[in-house]
Amino acid sequence: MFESILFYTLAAFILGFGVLVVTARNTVHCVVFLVANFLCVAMIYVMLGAEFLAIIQVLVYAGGIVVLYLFVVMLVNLKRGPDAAPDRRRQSRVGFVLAAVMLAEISAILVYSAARPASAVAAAAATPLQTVGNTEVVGMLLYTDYLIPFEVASMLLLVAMIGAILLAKKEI
Amino acid sequence: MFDTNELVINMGPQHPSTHGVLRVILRLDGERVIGSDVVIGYLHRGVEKLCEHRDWAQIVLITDRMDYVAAASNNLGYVETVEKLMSIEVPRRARYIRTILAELQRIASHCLWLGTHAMDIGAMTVFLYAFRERELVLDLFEEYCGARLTYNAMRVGGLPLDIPPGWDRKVRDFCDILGPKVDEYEQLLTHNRIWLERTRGVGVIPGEDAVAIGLSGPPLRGSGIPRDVRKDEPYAAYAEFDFDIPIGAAGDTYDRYLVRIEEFRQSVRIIRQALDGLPEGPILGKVPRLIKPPAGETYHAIEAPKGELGYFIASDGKSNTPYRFRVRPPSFCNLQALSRLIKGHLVADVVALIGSLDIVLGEVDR
Amino acid sequence: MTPITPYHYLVLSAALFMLGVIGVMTRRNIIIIFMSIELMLNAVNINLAAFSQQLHNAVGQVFAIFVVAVAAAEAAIGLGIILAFYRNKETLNIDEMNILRW
Amino acid sequence: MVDIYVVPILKIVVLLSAVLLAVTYLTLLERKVIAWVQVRLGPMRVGPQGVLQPIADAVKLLLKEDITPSRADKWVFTLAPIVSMVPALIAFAVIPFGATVSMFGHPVSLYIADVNVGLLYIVSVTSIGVYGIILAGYSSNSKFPLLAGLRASAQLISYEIAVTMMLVSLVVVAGTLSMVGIVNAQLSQGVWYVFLQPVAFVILFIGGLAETNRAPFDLPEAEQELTGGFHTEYSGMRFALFFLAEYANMIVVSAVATTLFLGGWLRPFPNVHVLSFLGFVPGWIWFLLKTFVFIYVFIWIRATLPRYRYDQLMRLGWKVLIPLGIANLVVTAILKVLL
Repeated sequence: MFESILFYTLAAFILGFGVLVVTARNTVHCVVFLVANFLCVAMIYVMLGAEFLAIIQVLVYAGGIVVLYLFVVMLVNLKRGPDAAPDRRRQSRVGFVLAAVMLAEISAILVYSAARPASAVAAAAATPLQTVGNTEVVGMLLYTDYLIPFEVASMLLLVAMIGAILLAKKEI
Repeated sequence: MFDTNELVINMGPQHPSTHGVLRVILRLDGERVIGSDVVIGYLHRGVEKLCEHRDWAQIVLITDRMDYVAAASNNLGYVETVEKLMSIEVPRRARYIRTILAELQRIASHCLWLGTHAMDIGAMTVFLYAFRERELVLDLFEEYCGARLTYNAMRVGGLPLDIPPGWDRKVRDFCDILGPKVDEYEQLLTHNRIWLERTRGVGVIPGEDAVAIGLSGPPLRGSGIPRDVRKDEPYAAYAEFDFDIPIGAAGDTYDRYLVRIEEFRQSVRIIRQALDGLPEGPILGKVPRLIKPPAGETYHAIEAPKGELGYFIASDGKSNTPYRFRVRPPSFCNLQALSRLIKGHLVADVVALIGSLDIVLGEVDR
Repeated sequence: MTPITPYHYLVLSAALFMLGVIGVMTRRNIIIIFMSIELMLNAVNINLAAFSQQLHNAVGQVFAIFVVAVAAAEAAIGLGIILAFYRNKETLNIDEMNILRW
Repeated sequence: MVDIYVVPILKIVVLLSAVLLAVTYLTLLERKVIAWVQVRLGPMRVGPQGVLQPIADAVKLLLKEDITPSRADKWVFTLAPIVSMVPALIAFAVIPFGATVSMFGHPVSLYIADVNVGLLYIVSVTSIGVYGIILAGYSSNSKFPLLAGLRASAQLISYEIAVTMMLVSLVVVAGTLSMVGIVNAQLSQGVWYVFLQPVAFVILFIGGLAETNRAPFDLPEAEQELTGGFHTEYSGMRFALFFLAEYANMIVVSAVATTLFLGGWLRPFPNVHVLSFLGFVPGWIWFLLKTFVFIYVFIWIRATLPRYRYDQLMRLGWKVLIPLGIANLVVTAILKVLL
C-alpha cells in the first residue's frame, strides 16, 4: 500500500518534471526541472533496492553533470536568451505522433501484463536473494567480473576530459 | 574560465571596495580584466574655484576637505605655499610642531590605508587593529586642535596655538605603542602565504613607467625610485632630522605595502627626533594682519601620506583672494596608473590594486 | 490497489523515454536536446534497476553505473562542442548547425 | 508502529529544532568570537551580553521587505534559498550524535538513520547545495551574482574531487560507508582516524572550508570584490535562509569531520584504559564538544586569514589537493593490503 502510493507519487513527479523539461521555455528552468526529475528517479532507485545507484545518481548526475549544464547555460545566456523564433522546419508533428505511439505502447504493456500475471516473471528469478549490502555487491561485481568494462569506462572518461579541454580552450 | 562573451561590469560608484565613489567600468573576459575605464568626479565640489573666492586665511579650512583623512598635510602644503609667496619666516618651534603633526597624520593615513587594503584582500582583523591605532592619533589631534578629522590646524606664518601641556608626553607614549603594533600587523600579513600570493607580482609597474605616469609617494618608491619631497626639497623641519626613504624592488602591490609599513617606523623616528629637539619660542611668525601676498605665482610641494601634494597659487597682489589656485593631488595622479595596472588581472586584484594606490576620492575629485 | 510490479517500472521507464524522444524531436535549443537525451538515459537506468531487482542480480545496477559514466563523458564532450560552436556562430539553434567544418 | 513512525518523526522534529536553534546561535557565536579576536565586544545591547541578538536579527529579517528585483527570474529567485537550505538540513539524517542510549526505558539511537551508504549520502546531498548559489547567481539578473555563481560552480568541482578522494581513503581504512560503522571501526581499532589519516584530515578540512564557502575560500560571496556575491540582490527572509544555510553547512562539515576523524561520540583515546574515567561524560557531549572545536576553528580562520583569489583556489584544488589525495589513497590502499 505504502509502496504503491510512493511509486505513483514518484512516477507522477518524474513524468511531470519530464514534461516540464521538454516544454519549458527558459533553459535554466529546464535544468532545474531536470535536477528535480533526477532526484525523483534516485528515489525510485532506492525503492528498487539500489541505494548505491541512487547515490551515484544524485552525486554524479544531479551534483556533477547537471552543474555542468547549468554552467554552460549561464555562459551562453549572457548575451541573449534562448531563441524564441518560430519553428521553421521542426517536426513538431512528429512529437505528437510519437506521443501517440507511446500511448499505444503503454496500453499494450498494460493489456499484456493484465493477461499474464506478474508472478510468472517473478518465478523466473534465477539467482538467490542478496543478503549483504547493495554497495558491496555492486563493488564486487565492478571490480571482478566487470573489471575490463570498468577500465574502459575510465579510459572513456579520460578521453572525454582531454577532449573537453581541447574543445573549450581557445588556443592550445 | 571559458571566454564566450565579454562582460561589462560597473564597479562603483557604490561598491564596498572602491574607497568612496570611484567608478571603474571593467570589461571582463571571464574574470580577467581586458579593459577598464576609470570614472571620477562623483565627489567634485569645485574646491579650486571655491578657494579663488575665499580670502587667504579661510582657504586653510577648505583644504581640510580635500584629503579628509590627512587634513593636516593639506593644511601644511597650503600654508607653506603662501609663506613662500609672501617670504614669511616661520619660527623654528612652529616648524617642529608642524612636522610632528604631519608625521602623525601620515601614521593615521597609513593606518586607514592598511586597514582598508587588508580588508579588501579579506583580512578583516587587520582593519580593526589599524583603526585602533588610528583612533589614538585622532585623540592626539583632538587634544591639540579640538577636531578629529578636519583640523584646520595651521595658520599662514605658524600655528594657531601651542601644544597643550603634557601633549608631547602623550605623543611619546603613542610612539612607544605604535612600534609593537606595526610588528603585529606584519605578523598577520607580511609572511602570510595567502597575502603573499595575493600581492606579489600583482600590478607590477617598473620604475621608469612609474615616473612617466607621474606616480609619487609610496607607489613610486615601491617601484624603486627614491623620490621623497621631504629629502629632495626639505620643507618644515625635515632637513634637521635623520630618516630613511624605504624603496621597493619589484614595484608590485607587495612592495608598495612594505614601503608604507616601513614609513610607519620612519615616521615614529622623525616624531621622536622632533620631540627631543623641540625648541622653545613663538609659534607664529611676523604676519601682517591682512594676508595679501604680493603679485606673483609659486608652486610648492610637500610629501603628503599619499604622495607629492603640490599647490600652485597665483596672486595678483590687489584682491585678498588668490588669482589662481591649483592643487596637484597625489591621489589623482596616482589613480592614473590604475587602468594600466589592472589590465590582465582578475576582478579580485582590482580591489587589491585600488587599495594599494591608496586614493581618497575627496582629493581626486576636489 | 495492485502491488507494484516490474511492469509498473517498465511503463514509467517507457513513458520517460518517450518524453526524451519528444524533446529531442521537437526542441531546437541544443542544450535542451542534450537534456532530453539525459532523460532517455535515465529511463534506461530505471529499466536496468527494475530488472536487477526482479532478477535479484546486481549486474543491472553495474550497467546502470556504466551508463552514468558514459553520460558524464557525453555531457563533457557535448557541452564542449556546444561552447565551441556558440563561440563561432553565436547560436544554439540546432537547425543552424548544418555545416561540418568552417 | 511506534518504533517505525513515531520515534523517527520525534527524532526528526527534535533534531531539526536543535539544528535551527544551533544555527541561529552560531551567528551570535561567530560575531562574538570575531569581536574578541578584534578586541571588540560584539553585540551587547539585546539581552545580557547580547544573547538575544539572534532573535532580534530573525525578527528584523522577517519584518523586512522582501524585495525581488523586477528583472529577476522570480520563480528561480525564490527557489534558490530553499535549495541551499534543504540539503544542509537533510544531511543531518545520517550523522550519529551518539551511541544508543536508554530513554524512558527504551533504547534510543541518537541518529535518525544508519544507511549503509551514509558517507556517500552526505557527499551527494552537500553537492546539491551548490545549486542554491548557482541559481541565485543566475536568477538575480545582475552581474556580480552571476560571477559569484560561476565561481561557485568552478569551486565546487575543484574541491569535491579532492574531498571525495579523502573519504575513499578513509573508507579503505574503516571498511564501511556507514557513519555509525566508521565510528565503531575507530572504537574497535582503538584509534581516532586523525592519527591514521592525517593528510586526509587536513585536506578534508581545507575542502570543507571551500565547500561551505568560508574564509579564506569565500569567493562566491566575497563582499569586497563581488559586493556580497550571490546574495547581493536578496533581502529579508530569503537572505536569512542563505545565511542560515551557510552556518548549517558549517555544522554539517564539522560533525562529519568529527565522526570520521575524531571518533564521533567516543571519548579521547578510546583504547587507553587509564582514561576510562572519561566515560562518565555521555557520548553525545563528546560529540558536541569536538564539533564545537571545529566550528571555533572555522570562525578563527575567518578572522585571521586574507581571501584567496579565484585562480589560486583552483590551482590549490587541482594541483595540490587532488594529487595529494590520489597519493594518499594509493599509499593507504597499499598499506591496507600489506598490513
